[in-house]
Amino acid sequence: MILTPEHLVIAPILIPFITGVLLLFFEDRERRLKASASILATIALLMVSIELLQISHTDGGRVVVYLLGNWPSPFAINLVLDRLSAMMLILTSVLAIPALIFSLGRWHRAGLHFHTLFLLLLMGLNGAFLTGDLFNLFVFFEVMLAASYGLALHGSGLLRVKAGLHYIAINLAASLLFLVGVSLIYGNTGTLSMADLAIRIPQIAEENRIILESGIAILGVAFLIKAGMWPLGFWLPTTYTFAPAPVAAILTIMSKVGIYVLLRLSLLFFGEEPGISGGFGSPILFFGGLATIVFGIIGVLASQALGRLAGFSVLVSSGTLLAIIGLTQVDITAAALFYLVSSTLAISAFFMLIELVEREQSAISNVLAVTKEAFGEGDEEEEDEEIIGVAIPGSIAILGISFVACSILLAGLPPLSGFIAKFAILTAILNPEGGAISSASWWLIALLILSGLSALIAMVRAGIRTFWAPAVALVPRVLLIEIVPVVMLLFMTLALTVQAGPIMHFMEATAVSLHEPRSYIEGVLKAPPAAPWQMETEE
Amino acid sequence: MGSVLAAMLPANARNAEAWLSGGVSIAAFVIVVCLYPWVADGEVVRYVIEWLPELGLNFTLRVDGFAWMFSILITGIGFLVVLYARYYMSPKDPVPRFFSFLLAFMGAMQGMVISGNIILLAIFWELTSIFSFLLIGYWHHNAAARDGARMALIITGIGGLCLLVGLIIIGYIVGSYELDYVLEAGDKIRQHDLYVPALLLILMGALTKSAQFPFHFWLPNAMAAPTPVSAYLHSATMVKAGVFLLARLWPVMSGTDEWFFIVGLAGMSTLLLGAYFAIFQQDLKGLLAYSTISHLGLITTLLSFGSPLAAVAAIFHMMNHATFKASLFMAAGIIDHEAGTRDMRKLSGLFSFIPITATLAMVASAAMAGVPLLNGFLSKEMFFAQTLEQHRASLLDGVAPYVATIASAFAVTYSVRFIHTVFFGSKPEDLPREPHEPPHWMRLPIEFLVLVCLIVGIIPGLTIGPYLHTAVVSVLGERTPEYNLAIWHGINTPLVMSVVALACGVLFYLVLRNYLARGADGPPGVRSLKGKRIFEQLLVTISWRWARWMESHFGTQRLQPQLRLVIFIAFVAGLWPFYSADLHLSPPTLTEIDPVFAAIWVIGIISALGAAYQAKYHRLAALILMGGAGLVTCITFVWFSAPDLALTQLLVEIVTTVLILLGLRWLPKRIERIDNYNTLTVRIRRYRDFLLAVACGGGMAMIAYIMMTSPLPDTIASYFLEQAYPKGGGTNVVNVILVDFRGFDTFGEITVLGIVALTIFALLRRFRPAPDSIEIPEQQRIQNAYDDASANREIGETVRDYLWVPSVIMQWMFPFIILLAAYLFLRGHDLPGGGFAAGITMAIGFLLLYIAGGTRWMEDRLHILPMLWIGFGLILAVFTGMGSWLFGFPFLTSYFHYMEIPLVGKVPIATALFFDLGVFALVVGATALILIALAHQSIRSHRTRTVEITKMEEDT
Amino acid sequence: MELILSLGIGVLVGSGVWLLFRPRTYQVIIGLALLSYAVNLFIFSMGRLTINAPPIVQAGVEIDSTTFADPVPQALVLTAIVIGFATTALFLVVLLASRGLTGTDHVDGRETER
Amino acid sequence: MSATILFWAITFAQIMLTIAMVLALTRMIKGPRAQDRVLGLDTLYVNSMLLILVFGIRTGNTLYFEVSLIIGILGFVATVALAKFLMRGEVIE
Amino acid sequence: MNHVADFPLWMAWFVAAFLIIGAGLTLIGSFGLYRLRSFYDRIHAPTLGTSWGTAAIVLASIIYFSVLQSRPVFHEILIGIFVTITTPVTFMLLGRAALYRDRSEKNPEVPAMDSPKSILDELKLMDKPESVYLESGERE
Amino acid sequence: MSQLFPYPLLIIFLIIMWLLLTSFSLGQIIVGTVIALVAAQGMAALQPAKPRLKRWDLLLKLIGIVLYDIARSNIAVTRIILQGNKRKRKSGFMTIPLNLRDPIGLTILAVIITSTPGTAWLGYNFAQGTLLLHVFDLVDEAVWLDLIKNRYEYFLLEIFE
Ligand code: NA
Ligand code: NA
Repeated sequence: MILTPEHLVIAPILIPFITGVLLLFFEDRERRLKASASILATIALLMVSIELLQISHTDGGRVVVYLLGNWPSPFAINLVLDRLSAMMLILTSVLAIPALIFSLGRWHRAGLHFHTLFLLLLMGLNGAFLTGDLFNLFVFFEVMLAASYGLALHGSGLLRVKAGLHYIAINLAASLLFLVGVSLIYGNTGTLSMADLAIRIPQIAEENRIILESGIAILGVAFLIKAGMWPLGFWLPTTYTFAPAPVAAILTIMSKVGIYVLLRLSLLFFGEEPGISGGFGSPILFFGGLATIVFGIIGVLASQALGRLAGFSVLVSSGTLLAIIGLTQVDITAAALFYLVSSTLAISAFFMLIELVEREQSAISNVLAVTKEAFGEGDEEEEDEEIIGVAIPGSIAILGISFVACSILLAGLPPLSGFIAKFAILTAILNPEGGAISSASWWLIALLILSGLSALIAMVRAGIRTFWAPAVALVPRVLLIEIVPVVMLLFMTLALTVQAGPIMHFMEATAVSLHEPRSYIEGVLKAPPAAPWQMETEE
Repeated sequence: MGSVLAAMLPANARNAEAWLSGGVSIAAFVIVVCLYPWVADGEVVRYVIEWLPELGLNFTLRVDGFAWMFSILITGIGFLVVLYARYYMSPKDPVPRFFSFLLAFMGAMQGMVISGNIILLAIFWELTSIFSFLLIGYWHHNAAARDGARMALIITGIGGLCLLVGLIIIGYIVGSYELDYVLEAGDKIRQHDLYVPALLLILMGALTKSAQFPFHFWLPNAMAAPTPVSAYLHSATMVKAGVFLLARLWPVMSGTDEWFFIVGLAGMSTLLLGAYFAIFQQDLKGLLAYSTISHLGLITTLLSFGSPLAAVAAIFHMMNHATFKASLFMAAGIIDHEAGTRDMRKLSGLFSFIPITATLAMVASAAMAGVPLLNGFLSKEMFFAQTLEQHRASLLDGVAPYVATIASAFAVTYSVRFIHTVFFGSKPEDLPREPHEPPHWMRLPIEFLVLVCLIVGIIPGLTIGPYLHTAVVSVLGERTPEYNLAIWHGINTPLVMSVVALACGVLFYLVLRNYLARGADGPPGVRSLKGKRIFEQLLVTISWRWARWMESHFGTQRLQPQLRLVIFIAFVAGLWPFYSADLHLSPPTLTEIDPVFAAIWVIGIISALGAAYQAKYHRLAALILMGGAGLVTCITFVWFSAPDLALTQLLVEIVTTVLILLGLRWLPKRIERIDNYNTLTVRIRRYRDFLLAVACGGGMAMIAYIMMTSPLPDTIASYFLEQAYPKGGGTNVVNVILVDFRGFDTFGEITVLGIVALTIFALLRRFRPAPDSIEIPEQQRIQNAYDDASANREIGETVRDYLWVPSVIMQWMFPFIILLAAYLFLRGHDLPGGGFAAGITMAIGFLLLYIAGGTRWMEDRLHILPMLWIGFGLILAVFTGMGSWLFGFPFLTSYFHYMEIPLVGKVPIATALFFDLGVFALVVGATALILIALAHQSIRSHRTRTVEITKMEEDT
Repeated sequence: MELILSLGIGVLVGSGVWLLFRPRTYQVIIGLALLSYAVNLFIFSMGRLTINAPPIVQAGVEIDSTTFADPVPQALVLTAIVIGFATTALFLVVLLASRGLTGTDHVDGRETER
Repeated sequence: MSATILFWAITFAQIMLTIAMVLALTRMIKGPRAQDRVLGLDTLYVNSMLLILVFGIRTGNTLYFEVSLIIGILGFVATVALAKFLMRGEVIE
Repeated sequence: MNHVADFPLWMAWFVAAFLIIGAGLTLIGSFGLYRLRSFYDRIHAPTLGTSWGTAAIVLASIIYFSVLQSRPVFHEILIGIFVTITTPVTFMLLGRAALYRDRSEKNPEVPAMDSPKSILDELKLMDKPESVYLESGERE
Repeated sequence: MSQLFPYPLLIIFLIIMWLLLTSFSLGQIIVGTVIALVAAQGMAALQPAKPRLKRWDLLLKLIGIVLYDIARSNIAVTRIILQGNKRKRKSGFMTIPLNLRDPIGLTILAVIITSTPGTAWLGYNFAQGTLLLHVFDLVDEAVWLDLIKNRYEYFLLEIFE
């Protein structure tokens, strides 16, 4: 077998896929096996992603192209590895491992096929990050969404199903918009490869431009729905609140997929050429982002349940990123990437923490109770091995510290990475390339400050209510394997802080290559197919 | 230096903790002291670690005289507080947490003063806010502590965030965040356009932190903290951070009108109000808190003047205030500890119980009042002198001396009150505890601090002089003025002011004495106007009521508005480009209109409209009409050369219809005349929806029309058409695209189908029908009842009669359907068909058997095991794709070859066929799984019903 | 023909959108089905309309690609049909689950007054 | 000549079949009972099948045959399901 | 229609005739479906299309393609066979369902169930108003 | 052998269908046979009653008769539909007792009756062996009874029992 390093590019898609499918051949009660298989798979995924990151970061940034089916560009569906996709891959697996470990506490027993669905979600995410083909992106979006539907409904229960129904309905509408947008783009340009599109879009004839833009705008709406832009993102907090905690933790990166795609496509399609379509839609992204931040702030403040608070934090994070993409400026993009990583880790940890904290008192346990009384046949498995949470000594302290850490991260206070991210963004905004700081930027700054403040107020309020106010100290019954993931993620943010220098250096490089997509385009279009068949197989 | 930060090691034992903390702070203190030789020479000790060089954020520590002086205060008083706290804290308190927070706070504070990078400074600044929050809220079972902590954090947090922005602006102006550069760039900063915003933001930070009016109210509420915390935070550290920053940036920011007016106004009002409020406090710590506010106002006022001498005075007063206030807080703590209350209305005559503490407290409060021979006097004299100077020639300047004198008088009043009320007068009655002197070690810190007050007050030049000078030089540099720390400057205006203040102060006390002894807490007149309450209400209003209101008005949790928005925005987005530019259209290329096709679309349109119209009350009709629209879609595909699509559309159509029918059984009955309400709002909403629907339809029609009539660009399709056979080995280009050119899409697509099947299966395992649909359908009830009532019939005969003949045909169709599936599958690569169509066909075959025979009958004979089909299909597809690795080609590279099979002839063997086989298996499995899982719900509900009936019978 | 088809697509979209806004889950699912017809036709129409030229080539014959219907949109539609089928099925089951748990077939899981 | 004959015959047949489809649709719309609508749908299926067959003749292309065949073999499944639903309230028991 | 340029004339007549007959029968059948007044009458009409309507068009197709491709093409016969086999299933099931529904509503135009006569009356009484919906039209 | 070829007639039909769908060539016969065998195995799993054909010749004759009858009734029904309300017509239900019990035989009868315009099979009472028929033009019940009993059922009884 001749496996060149290039084949590694597809590994992030195939590893979870194969593992997930193989797990189908085993009974669901063989949990130990399923759990270890999926954990191993995610660890492998992490290792592969790290390797890919190194590959992408060598020689001043390599673009590795994988031509599926060995067809030449732009006819083949291609996978493209560059710094950005490698980074997103790592982020995915970094989130996946803790979420998976967390789920072993109880969630993976709450319904069927948890591990398969989880792994296929990872496949969808990784595919979406890697693919260089617009329609293939749709397909991976659907893989990802389908798995997320399954996981968001995992364990069933009244609230979850109600939220799931909305989630699915809206995303189905979004998928239809996606299709309309893609087909309009194809109908105007005759191609689907993103790199090829980047070449063809600036050359499009004047009379077709309007309708092409119309298509791109509709496509953009689809992504904005995923990213949760106001007023398209009302579904998001509800869905995330009622999804099982480990699922919500991994879903935090799903809202970032929309951002990722917007970032990639907007810079690829309109970035370099300042032609007629140049800067298309940036103001909308910017002001939409601002509106989203405002709404996120409102929601954060208005949330009583921690889960909703976290859900709105996702919106704040999305809004910030959208607004920043709308600014289209290299160093802000770099800061945004850092922020993306940091906020994703933080919110992810927070979702898991919330369940631990609220386990004793809240609706989530009711949801579990509802699922327990599910009716009909084949429910025997629910009864086996009731795991009793142990009140570990000091668990409350760890939870408390974790909560403080999450608050600090969300509010963007030092010393964790939330601060570095916010600082980087502010620095970048306040040092614009053109010289003068636009009044729009001041709005963004004000909102950034306000968002930190609102997170602070809301988190303090919630934290006091949860940890300080109860007359009887609450000692949630949590398992070690449920605390460890949270702490892992928080340590990750600490590491981000400590290693801020090199990481920011990487982000800068990523942002620069994003803003100058020539190497991406050429990398894809000039990628040579492997030597033809006859050479090796002719008898 | 790092050791200061690293000292946060929580242990368990109280003593061990105290020792550890004490050790750490004394070690830090020693380190700081050791640095003096360098600092004294005017050198700056630096320690740099690169952290985030891209953004100019480095871990730079920088000790100059000013920082050194503060470090001494922080570590020194820190040590004393630890010592004090060791005895103060109850053995039942979880002290490890306390000490670890305290140390962490100390570290943060220390870090702040020695930061050499203004961003680093902001970081430590925020850390002090966070740790002070934890310290203030240490007794969190107490609601006051929680509120106080929260308020402190929120106020200082707001300030901190503003400060950060302000500092970033400074960094932008200067081009560096390094303090050294910043300090050199004073002129540049003051002349920059962004000076005012930066100043405002930085002042936001500084003034909130040092509790300046109007942000002062958090400080008294922070008194709910344990007294050591108060002593530490409100004397030497937390609140000093604000004035520290003002002093730190004084060289670069001060000297402008804006600076003077903002800082001065804040300082003077704080000075006056704080002192005034302090008089009327009944809580000892409250009194001290307001006095702290007032003294900070004094420092701020000094800094606002912008004159070097004033700065010297400010720095000097920072030190003095730290010493006497720390000792006073500790004394108050002892009183509280011993007497069990801090209410001055209850306390009196304690002198006889705790004479030593009382003496110490008296000296300290004398310093606070500015009595000569104590350190407080010195800096106050300097302050008076400065207020007399004209700085900006304004009203503010004019009133400054009066304000100073009045405030000073107030200070005397509250100091006298403190002493007199607590220690003198009649013996206390009904005290919670019998007071006596505390352990000596607990008193020691106070003794030490009071001693310092005395020594500095008496021989300032010899004691504090050099150190103060070092600090002053490091702040002012070349602008360091001549100043004299002597006690006696002769009889001059400041002295007169002092005397007046002293006299008036005592007088005030005498006048107010009786009122105070009885009065309520808080100053008269504005008692009801509590900052705290205003703040809380503001916070609740904005952050809760308004937020909730806005969330419900700018957001929604209902699905319909969300979908409306999605569609509306998509509509606007799609049409926006048309609006913003003129539409040039190439001349349409049209195909000739065929009336037959037009008539077919009349059918399609009517079906669609009918389905839309009937979907509420006539679900079955809507489903049937939807089928009509699907059929028209299918014919359209046929018409325009897409046989594959037509096949697939048709098959999917059939399955979908059955699927929805399977689901229809569980939906509630809907009766038109009962719930057809028709109010005005409903009609308006319908009208709006209708308009939007029409608009969307029109928009899509327009875009579709424009697209269809404009020429096709040069597409990738020509490559596929040309290479499908030579390189893909198939003549059906669509199929070759699906399994080869773009096989990866198909790979993802079957994954979606598989996932959905799994999800449906999992969800239906937990399915619970609504109570009103749990019963068997009415038809079956009636028919069974009929069978039951007929003498010669058994239950179930009706259905047997019903299906007897048709099921024979349906069963015998099964092999033919298998053959059809095989046919569609095998020809797919060359002609319309393929794995997907074949798979659905096969699944329909299974479905038909289920309909014909029922679930039990079917499953007694054929076990389909859909899960294995799914797994097998997916694995086959992926392994086929990976097969190409064996030859070094990318995933899904296909290989085809014509194989000569005896008798059969040339047969194309394409790997794509195996891939397609995977597709086939997956589709069969997934579709069957979905259908069967839904069908099984009926049996399950039968079973549940039986169980329920049995239960009921048992009960009766 | 273009006019007819685009009108057809328009009506399908209009009906689908109208149903999408309705409060009953069943209406929504019918609406989604109609919309997916419309979208499939729309994608298909991006290859423009060609009568009697299915993209099925003759083995071993030189191809003039302009004489065939564009196969790419057809392939895309096939994928879209499958995915649409899958998601419709899923939505159906979720609406059934919602109906079972909430007792109503309202999209919000509860009857709203007004 | 034969081309003309065929052309007109095919056109005529197509028109008749389309009218037949419209009539079937009318039954689907009008009802009045569910069974009438189902009957209308079934008729619509058969009519479309024939229409596609005629379309195949018109284009001289056999590629559309399978669509007709599928309607012929499997088109009844939907109708069967509908009928059974009417009779028993459940498609699969 | 270039591909039929050299189509034998008499064959063309055959094809045309079968086409017209088939389409005509189908049209008449659908017309009957549209026009006849009771369901039980209507159920007869579409059989025109499924019997000789289909058969004629299938024959037309067979002849046409056999001539066109100069070889016997018979596969259309499968359509005829399967339509013949499957149509009865639908009509039987549908007719019986309609009968049930009419009977349960005591429609006087249909023969009542064999025995016992009164059973349905009792059921009607037993059944709460919810069965009203059956009368209003659909079981939905 | 009977396990491999459970339903020889069915297999033959399947092979013929395969050949009709593809082409008459040796290769396709082989492929078709393989597929037919698989399909027949699928059928065998359902364990249906095995039909026993006794009289081939009669079956063919019956088919001929039926085709003729269908053509005739096509014309009849066409006429009725086109005439509209001008002619007095009475449609109605009738119950016919049957002797035929073989499921395949009954099925064929059902196919015949339903395929013939003018008659509709509405129900079959298994216990009593009665068939409920709807007749489009029920002028004389006896004619129809005769048609069903003596023309179709007779043949079918001969063929299958
Ligand atoms: Na009975
Ligand atoms: Na008939």
